[in-house]
Amino acid sequence: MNLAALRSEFPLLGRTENGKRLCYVDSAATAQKPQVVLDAVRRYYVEDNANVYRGVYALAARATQDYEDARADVAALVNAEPEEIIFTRGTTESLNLLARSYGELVLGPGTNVVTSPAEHHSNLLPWQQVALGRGAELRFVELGEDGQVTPEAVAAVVDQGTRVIAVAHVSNVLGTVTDVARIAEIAHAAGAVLVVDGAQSVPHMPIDVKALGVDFLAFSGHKMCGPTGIGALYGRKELLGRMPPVYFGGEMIEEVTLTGATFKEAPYRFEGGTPNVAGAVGMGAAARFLMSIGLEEIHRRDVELANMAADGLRRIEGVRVYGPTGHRESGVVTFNIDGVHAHDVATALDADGVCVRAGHHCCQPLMRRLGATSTARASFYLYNDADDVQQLLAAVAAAKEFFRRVAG
Amino acid sequence: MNLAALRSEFPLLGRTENGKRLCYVDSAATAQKPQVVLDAVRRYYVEDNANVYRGVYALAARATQDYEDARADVAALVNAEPEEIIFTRGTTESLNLLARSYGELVLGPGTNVVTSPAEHHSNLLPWQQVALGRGAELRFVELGEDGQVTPEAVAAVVDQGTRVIAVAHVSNVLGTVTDVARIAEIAHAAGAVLVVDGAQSVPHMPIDVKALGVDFLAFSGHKMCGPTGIGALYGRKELLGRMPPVYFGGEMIEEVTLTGATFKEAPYRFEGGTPNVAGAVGMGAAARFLMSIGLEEIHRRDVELANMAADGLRRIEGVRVYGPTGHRESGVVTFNIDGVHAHDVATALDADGVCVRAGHHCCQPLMRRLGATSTARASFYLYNDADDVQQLLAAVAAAKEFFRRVAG
Amino acid sequence: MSLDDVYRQVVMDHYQNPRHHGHLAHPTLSVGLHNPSCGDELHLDVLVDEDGVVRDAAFEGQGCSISMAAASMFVDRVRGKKIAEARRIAETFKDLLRRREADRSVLGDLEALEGVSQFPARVKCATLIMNAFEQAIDRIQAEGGDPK
Amino acid sequence: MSLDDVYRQVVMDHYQNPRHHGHLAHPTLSVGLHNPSCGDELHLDVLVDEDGVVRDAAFEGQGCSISMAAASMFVDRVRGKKIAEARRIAETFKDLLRRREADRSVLGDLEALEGVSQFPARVKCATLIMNAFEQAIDRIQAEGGDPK
Ligand SMILES: Cc1ncc(COP(=O)(O)O)c(C=O)c1O
Ligand SMILES: Cc1ncc(COP(=O)(O)O)c(C=O)c1O
Repeated sequence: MNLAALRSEFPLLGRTENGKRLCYVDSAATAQKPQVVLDAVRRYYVEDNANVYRGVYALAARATQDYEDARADVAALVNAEPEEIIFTRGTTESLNLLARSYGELVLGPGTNVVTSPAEHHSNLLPWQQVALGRGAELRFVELGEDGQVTPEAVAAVVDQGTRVIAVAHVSNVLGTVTDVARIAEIAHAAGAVLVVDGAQSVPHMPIDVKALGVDFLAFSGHKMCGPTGIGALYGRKELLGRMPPVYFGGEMIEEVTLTGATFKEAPYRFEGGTPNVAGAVGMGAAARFLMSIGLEEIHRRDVELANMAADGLRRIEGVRVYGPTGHRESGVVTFNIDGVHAHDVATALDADGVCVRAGHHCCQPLMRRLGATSTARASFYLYNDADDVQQLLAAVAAAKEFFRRVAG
Repeated sequence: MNLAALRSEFPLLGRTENGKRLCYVDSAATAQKPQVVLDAVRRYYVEDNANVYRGVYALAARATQDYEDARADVAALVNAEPEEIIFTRGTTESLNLLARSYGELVLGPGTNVVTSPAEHHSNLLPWQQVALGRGAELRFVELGEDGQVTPEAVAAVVDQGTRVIAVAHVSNVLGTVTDVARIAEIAHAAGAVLVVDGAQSVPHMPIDVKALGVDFLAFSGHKMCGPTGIGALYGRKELLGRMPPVYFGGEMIEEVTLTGATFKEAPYRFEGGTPNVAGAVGMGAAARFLMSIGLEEIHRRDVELANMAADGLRRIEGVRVYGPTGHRESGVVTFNIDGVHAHDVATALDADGVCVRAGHHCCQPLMRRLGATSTARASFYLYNDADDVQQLLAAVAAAKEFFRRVAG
Repeated sequence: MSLDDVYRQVVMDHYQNPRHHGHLAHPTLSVGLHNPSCGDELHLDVLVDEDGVVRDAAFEGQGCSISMAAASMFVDRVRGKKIAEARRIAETFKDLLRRREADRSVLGDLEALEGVSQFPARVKCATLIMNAFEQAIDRIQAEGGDPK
Repeated sequence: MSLDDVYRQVVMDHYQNPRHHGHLAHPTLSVGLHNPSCGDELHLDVLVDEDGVVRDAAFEGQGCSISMAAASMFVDRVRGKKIAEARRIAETFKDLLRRREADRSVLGDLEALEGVSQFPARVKCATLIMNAFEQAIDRIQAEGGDPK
């Protein structure tokens, strides 16, 4: 599919904002949705909607089949088995579920969880809180030159007490890519498991959980062109099989008495209550959509645009670009204009139709390290093109001039 | 709106199944969706989709406004304040969140939670597990004649150690309606709070949390014509303000350091991670839709059809109807055909286009009391009509004849 | 989709007069399985000898006509068969219900349940006994060393 | 929607030369507020006398031009005013930004921020100082008995 045709699959991208062409470069926050995803959700409601598992009638059987087909599609995206995929609301819930369930199993005094100061709050707080609760230690990896998490730095803090290593695959602030395959080896050599926050990687690059050797992988539907309110936790089968449920009621049970209960096997025991069936159907459709374009191709495009943008931004005097100084490996570019608060930058860009995020990006500890309370971030995805980069660069240059003038 | 026009708002209801008119009488499991809800969700994705709270640009401001408008619409449905509504995945998550958070605050040795043996697993297991975990007692109310939970029976087991009373407003098996206003008085007199499982009441009757005096109310979007994957927990403001978050990451924080964190106020502190924005928008649209028809009117129709169905079923020899022997107050009718397993009944009905649920309805303890491992359940909603009742009755009569014949 | 295709006379006969209903005095292994979506229960005893032959089997439970009839038919069919053969019967039956190609000749009475494939939600009723059996055999082979 | 409407000269002047920046020696109360969506911080000291007059106020913080300018303007405006009057100024300003009817005459320099209403996501930046002030006054009135 050529790029123009691809863009036309996304109804929102055709809009204008403030009379300007919409330049949506905030896909790291959430991605726009292609027609096939919207249609899959609608088709589900109009043809098959019923409660899953519970019904004996044909409609309910179709709904159940749709839900399980979606699980298989999401599994295929990361080369997992369908029964290794738990549907959740998103990355944050996946990581909370995991920290609570697996944390309960393995954490206690004398043990530790290794993570990094560059993590999104969603991969920091669940571990911080479970470690606090269970008297385990939370250890931090020293960040490398460009802010990346290196296998060497991980190895330096891992010891025999380490039970969990939890790191992001791609940083949502710096855009750095972590070598999770080598960190998996370090984890396994220490008898620990590797938890990967895949919120920014699964939508953007080919992932093979088996080849990488990751034990758990969390990701969100809404960042991969799927609906809001749906996400997944991949867990290696043997591990899921040992984990207690954290969430009770509905179809996750086997037998219930007034005083106790037994639970279904994974992944069902983790999916209490009526699931987000339409959301799962949409996420499955998004997975197929991404695979049909090819994750290699998507990654190639992200990287090309991000490097173009970073180079262009660096050429604007008074603009500071964060993250890798050399070649970028992901679609995320974070920057600031000297002397102008990122919020003011984002407002100026908004007036030009350019959507960037400004703030701490849910990474307050990392921001403190960067010495910034706030940064602006552009992030690219498969539907972005060179025009988006040009529009961004022109808007940043104009914003710089504007604030220079009014600060006169 | 007349009934034919109303039915035509629901695209799925126009379908045929196995060449038969679709008779969908399983709305207690999940409701069908009107066009206005599907359109609201689509409009959100096509016009306003962005991550909420986080963005400075206009698109993100609209997404945030849509989300907060939805909260206000859902609040209006039960006469709550917007900030008293926490968005969750559904009733099950609402009750789990509550049991964990509020349970942590008030439960311990010497305290007890009062509930009933007629509860859905989603209102039993969270309390059972938190009570087990915190060394509190789980107490059960003695069910009345028709299986109902009476204020007198509640008062008989409540004492000064009671911290929480948790009951369903409408039973999903028996269709009985609980007098929650009087139980709220009993709760408050004992210094306890009343938690109401409103999964089967909020979609079907006028609810005013202030007039009823309930402290917490849990309900699901998908059972009130809204999308899957969204629901709500209402909590009285003072109570929510005291509750700790149970779920960490994303926009629920105020300040995060490597070793600790502070959290936003309610309801935001309970909504970690990117929320189900499109789901909330759909649930808000569903709330407006129900209010535009009138909850009184919806309740009246449910009750009329359920009584018609119950009377008709009782007239079929060999059919047993459970629940109230007199006038029914809700749209739920549970039954069995003598000597035929409920699953076989549901399959026979399915062949005639009739969708009923068969099983334990997530109420194993109650089923044990009824002396049945499985029952069939028909449940009515605003889009059902007298034809649905007739189709159901004819199919049940035919099923009875069929199994009598093949059992030779 | 027709009810008569599912509730054949032989099915109802097995339901009403289950073969090998009850318990074995000295089973090699017992398994209890739930069909959580309906609350049905199934208990299976199997006796396997050193040559890997299913010497005897018996079941008990509560459930719909399809699950009980399938249990009766399956237990009847695999008694006296080698484990490998019994497994093949289970697999063949599952294939049949999922509308895949299947060698009906090994199925005996079980073939009468083919109509269940028209009712996808009921397939798990019909295959509950096979799941119990496969679990039992897996555990016997894992624990006792492979008795073939 | 125009940037010039927001970033007026007087706004940039308050941003670059904030009035009453710093701390009071003996505040009646201090509050710290976060704007969690951007990580901005604001610290406000207020000194209220027995007659319910805001004798003095000072702020400090890190944030965007809008939040800092609004803080400077607001603190400047309410110094010497009765609490009730100060509250009215805060409410009037919020109404203005939400495009409700508002009596501009009480606002002074704050009126220059009207253009922020075109950028709904920025309204919370402009009103952060009012929220801090209202919190401080609520707590002073709750704790110390109503000083009017
Ligand atoms: C009374 C009752 N409580 C709780 C639930 C659980 O609702 P959900 O599955 O939407 O979480 C249901 C519905 O299944 C119900 O009927
Ligand atoms: C690296 C990273 N982890 C976790 C998350 C949280 O994802 P969600 O908000 O979908 O739960 C995000 C996105 O905000 C992210 O970028």
